[in-house]
Amino acid sequence: MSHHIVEFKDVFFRYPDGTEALKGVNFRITHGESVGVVGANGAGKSTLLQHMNGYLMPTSGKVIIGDLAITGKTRREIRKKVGIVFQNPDDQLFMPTVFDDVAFGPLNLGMDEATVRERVRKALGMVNSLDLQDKPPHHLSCGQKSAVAIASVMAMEPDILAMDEPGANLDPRSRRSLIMLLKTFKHSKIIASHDLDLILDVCERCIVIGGGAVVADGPSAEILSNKGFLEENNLELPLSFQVRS
Amino acid sequence: MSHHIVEFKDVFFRYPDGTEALKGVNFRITHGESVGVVGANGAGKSTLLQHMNGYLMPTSGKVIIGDLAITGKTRREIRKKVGIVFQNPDDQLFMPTVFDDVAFGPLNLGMDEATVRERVRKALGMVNSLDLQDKPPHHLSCGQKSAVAIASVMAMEPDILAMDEPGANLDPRSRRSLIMLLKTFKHSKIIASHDLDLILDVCERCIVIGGGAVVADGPSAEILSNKGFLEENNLELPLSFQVRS
Amino acid sequence: MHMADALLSPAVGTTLWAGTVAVGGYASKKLKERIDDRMIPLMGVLGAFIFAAQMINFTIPGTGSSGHLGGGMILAIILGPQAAFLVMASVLTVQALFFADGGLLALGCNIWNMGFYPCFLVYPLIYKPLIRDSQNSGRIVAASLVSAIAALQLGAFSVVMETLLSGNSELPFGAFVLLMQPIHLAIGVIEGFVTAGVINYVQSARPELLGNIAAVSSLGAGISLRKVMITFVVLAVIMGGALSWFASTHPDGLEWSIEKVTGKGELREAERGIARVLKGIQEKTAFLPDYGFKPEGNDLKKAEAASAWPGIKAGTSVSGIVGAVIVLGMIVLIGMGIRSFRGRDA
Amino acid sequence: MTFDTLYFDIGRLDRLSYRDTFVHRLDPRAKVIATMLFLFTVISFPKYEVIALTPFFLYPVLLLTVGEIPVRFMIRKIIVVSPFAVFIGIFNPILDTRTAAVIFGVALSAGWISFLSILMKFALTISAALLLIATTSFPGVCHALRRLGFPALFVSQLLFLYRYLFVLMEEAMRVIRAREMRSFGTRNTGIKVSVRLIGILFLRTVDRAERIYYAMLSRGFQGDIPTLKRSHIALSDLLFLAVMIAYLGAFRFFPITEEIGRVALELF
Ligand SMILES: Nc1ncnc2c1ncn2[C@@H]1O[C@H](COP(=O)(O)OP(=O)(O)OP(=O)(O)O)[C@@H](O)[C@H]1O
Ligand SMILES: Nc1ncnc2c1ncn2[C@@H]1O[C@H](COP(=O)(O)OP(=O)(O)OP(=O)(O)O)[C@@H](O)[C@H]1O
Ligand SMILES: [Mg+2]
Ligand SMILES: [Mg+2]
Repeated sequence: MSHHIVEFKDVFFRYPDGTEALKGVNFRITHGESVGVVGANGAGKSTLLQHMNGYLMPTSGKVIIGDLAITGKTRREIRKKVGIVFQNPDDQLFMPTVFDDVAFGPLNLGMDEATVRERVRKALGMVNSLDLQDKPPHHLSCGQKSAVAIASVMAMEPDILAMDEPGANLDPRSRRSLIMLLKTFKHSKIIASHDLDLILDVCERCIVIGGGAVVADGPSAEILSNKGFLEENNLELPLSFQVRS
Repeated sequence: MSHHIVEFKDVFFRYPDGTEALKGVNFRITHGESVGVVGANGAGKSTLLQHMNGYLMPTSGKVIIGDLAITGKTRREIRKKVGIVFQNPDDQLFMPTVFDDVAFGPLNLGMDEATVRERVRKALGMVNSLDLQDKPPHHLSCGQKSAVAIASVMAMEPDILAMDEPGANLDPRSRRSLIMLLKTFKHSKIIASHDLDLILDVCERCIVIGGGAVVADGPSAEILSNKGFLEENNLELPLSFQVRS
Repeated sequence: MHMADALLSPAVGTTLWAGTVAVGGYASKKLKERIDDRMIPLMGVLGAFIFAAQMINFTIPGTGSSGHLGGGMILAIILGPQAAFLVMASVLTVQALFFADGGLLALGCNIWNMGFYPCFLVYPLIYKPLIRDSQNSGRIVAASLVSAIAALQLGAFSVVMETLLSGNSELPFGAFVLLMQPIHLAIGVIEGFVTAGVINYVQSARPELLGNIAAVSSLGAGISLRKVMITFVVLAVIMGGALSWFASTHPDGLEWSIEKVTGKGELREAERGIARVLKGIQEKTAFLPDYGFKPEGNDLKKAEAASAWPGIKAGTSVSGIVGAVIVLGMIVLIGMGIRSFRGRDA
Repeated sequence: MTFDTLYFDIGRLDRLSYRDTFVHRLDPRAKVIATMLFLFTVISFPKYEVIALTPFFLYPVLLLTVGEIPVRFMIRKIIVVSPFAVFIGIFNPILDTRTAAVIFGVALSAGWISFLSILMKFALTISAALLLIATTSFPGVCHALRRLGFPALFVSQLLFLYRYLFVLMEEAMRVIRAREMRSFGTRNTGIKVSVRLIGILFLRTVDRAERIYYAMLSRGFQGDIPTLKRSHIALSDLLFLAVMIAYLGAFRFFPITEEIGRVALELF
């Protein structure tokens, strides 16, 4: 199924203020893979993720999703395939009630009412938040917001899921259920996080970004156990690998 | 030195909208102790921290810092002693440049220019951010912002340091240097976090908050290794205790 | 200063609602033609920003009292007139609903007073010509100051006119104006300085922002628009004036007809039991006849005319008071009844 | 800080609106229309009318009790807000001193009567507006406005305003606290620093708007905000409106209060 493929071909990106955030990123993710993106603060992870459905367009190079290169014309199509969960759920839950928010995507996809309701029910069920559906997001706790943000993306049943720091601010139990949820998602997924343990749990493959380029790409278990290399990149061993004296 | 003592005596707090966030919190922290505060999302950690310098005043009960109970009159005095670093560094950096921001507190303490400069230099040096001093905060990366927020509190040389989720959004190396920094801070400190490994590294003592009250208080090593108890409180073993199969 | 429902007459309220709806419809239509999608969340979030900014109080130099931002001018400068007007309208709607500032009928007036003037009059006619394309901070201060003062003076004067035309207040025009305008001069000066400060800060920190947003939306300050809008103001003022003059000199049309339908106006009075006692009291209390029945009491002729039937009037008033007490008592009882019923339920 | 309490008050009002009672379940459109009719009727009474206004307290009282809205909270809100009407009204007794009535030898001027009338209208209109929002969630009111023909653009950004009101106010509150924490009672509430804070808040707001826009795009946003029909006009809504109109009409056009008083007088 070629439409679950994500490919970055020599992607450069410069922010309008001149910051060179991506300097030649290359990788290819095939169907069903789950990939972690790790790297120092400011390495370019969020920038990279925002290229995946055309919020940011490469200054040069190409981003290909399925069979389509992202361009001004194709990005609307591509956004139906790629679901992105942002770092801050408040930015993502923009509708006044949880139900409306989760329904927003399916409605825009032109579904009829019954299907929309079904989708919302299913997505909220997935994150154990069905009882929140009539609440306004601003009365939710931080963790509940994150869960709903994930549901709002899941409701669109994306072919490819991208998440930016999904675990920050969650308490350990909620973090654990997030990990479970991600493991059950069977399509391609890309997760950017500083939580290397989460990456290790969820992703078989791991891409290390440093200074705007890919500095390593391989099996998570291998990369995330290479202490010397990790430390070069402002990272360290996942905590569960660190022997506590 | 009694002025480094923090004591909560039967503190209740209700938000004006009726949410009972604290329901009888009791503990006492003596000079030089470092204490971790952990608990589920919405347990009341941030609310508790905000009592420490009188942003929030108990609905009933007492908060005592040093020899003074916090009241409308004493809180001004107390704010000089207690430095709080918020969850979101953006909320804390309100001046147009890093330098101005870090200098804001010392200037308000009425110091002369030379002392202020010295303080700023020292504080920024502490978090390895001297070279950022002329930058505007909104151009910093997330981790850099956290570092500057810490510096802006450190510049006031507080007797007691309180931090809310200081490690979230930091990359592993920055998190590690934060841990080092906290270890070198010799006065009393209180750290609220979901990062149990960080708590374990920095704090000898740990207070578990659940439903607005203290449900456990004791040595970190002991509390954070009690799996059953932690799971009752939406927590889990620190990752470095979890054996990876 | 928010105009309040309680001071408003239906004629004035309706007129300004009509004006506001017309301008709002016009602004939405214009905006929709050239809007960039991203303006929609931006407008909404900036509306919320106005509330947040109002939380940041500051001390007014020399007075010790504190002030806060109003918002109309700043929105107009940043978003351009149409979008700013809509945002201001939503801000005031939320204030009317959540803060109960003013009320829902007065909302029309308030949107007009605080949205229309800064966005459609002051911004294109004063701010724009003063500032041109300059980014000089002194110029921004001067232009903001003049604009904010002008906008607030217009708004305050409108409040005066709306209140007086509604006829519920006894304040004479001169005194009212003397009361409102100077206060709003002070508020305007502060608003101007804060507006300028924020614009200048944004100018220095993120200059690209002002240019970008303005480019999307502020094209609309053309001449034709001005003419339309000025016509609107003039029309509204004339209409409001005419309507409420009519309302205050003639009794409510509907009420007239009711009087005709019911014929007698008053039923025959029975004098039994306590009624006789009350009648005695009422002779001592002697209500002014024009009270309690006909609309506008400041119309002296009517008062004189009405006094032709003093006895009936007085009787009406006593039974009126008794009725009012009974009605209020019943309402309280109903309320408490439902409450205790629910209490038992729970 | 008074604004803090204002903020929490709207939070409380907002929470009230998510209850589930008979009044809450009525169609928002019906409630919006009923409220507007109610306001219009109350305002249409002439300047010196007091007695005929009394029956209109029934409506807020019913909403209050059936909707299970805390009375004290509402009364406090009504008293606290918007002193403008009262401030202007208080001039009436001073300026309009013609004697309207002498009660037990005490002369009552017409000004007091019109002032009392203003106060009653104030209480009625304000409580009606507050109760509308307390018994109809804000999104409900917005959807009602939309379906009553208000421009989509206006309604969408009203919804955004509502959604981010709490987020941004909390943000502002935290920034204010940060300033307070490092001010140590020096009067650092000068315009200069405040303007900075507002400026920073503004920049962040614009950035946030950008991120929200991205989030919307990523979920297929194409310029229109789609919504599901959330309510259908039910029989109970029509009934509610009919009763409301009858109630307003009856008490507006017939001197029922006086009749009641007369009947009562006759009985004794
Ligand atoms: N809007 C922007 N304008 C200018 N520069 C930016 C912008 N956003 C990010 N940058 C810069 O681009 C670089 C990459 O930022 P990015 O947000 O992608 O990093 P990141 O890997 O996500 O970091 P973090 O772990 O802190 O989230 C950084 O140097 C950052 O300062
Ligand atoms: N401003 C507020 N108004 C009303 N309720 C609030 C407010 N802030 C927090 N609460 C409520 O108080 C309780 C405690 O919140 P608090 O922020 O202290 O939790 P926390 O332990 O810091 O959670 P987290 O781990 O998510 O940061 C929660 O139920 C929360 O919903
Ligand atoms: Mg990032
Ligand atoms: Mg917290």
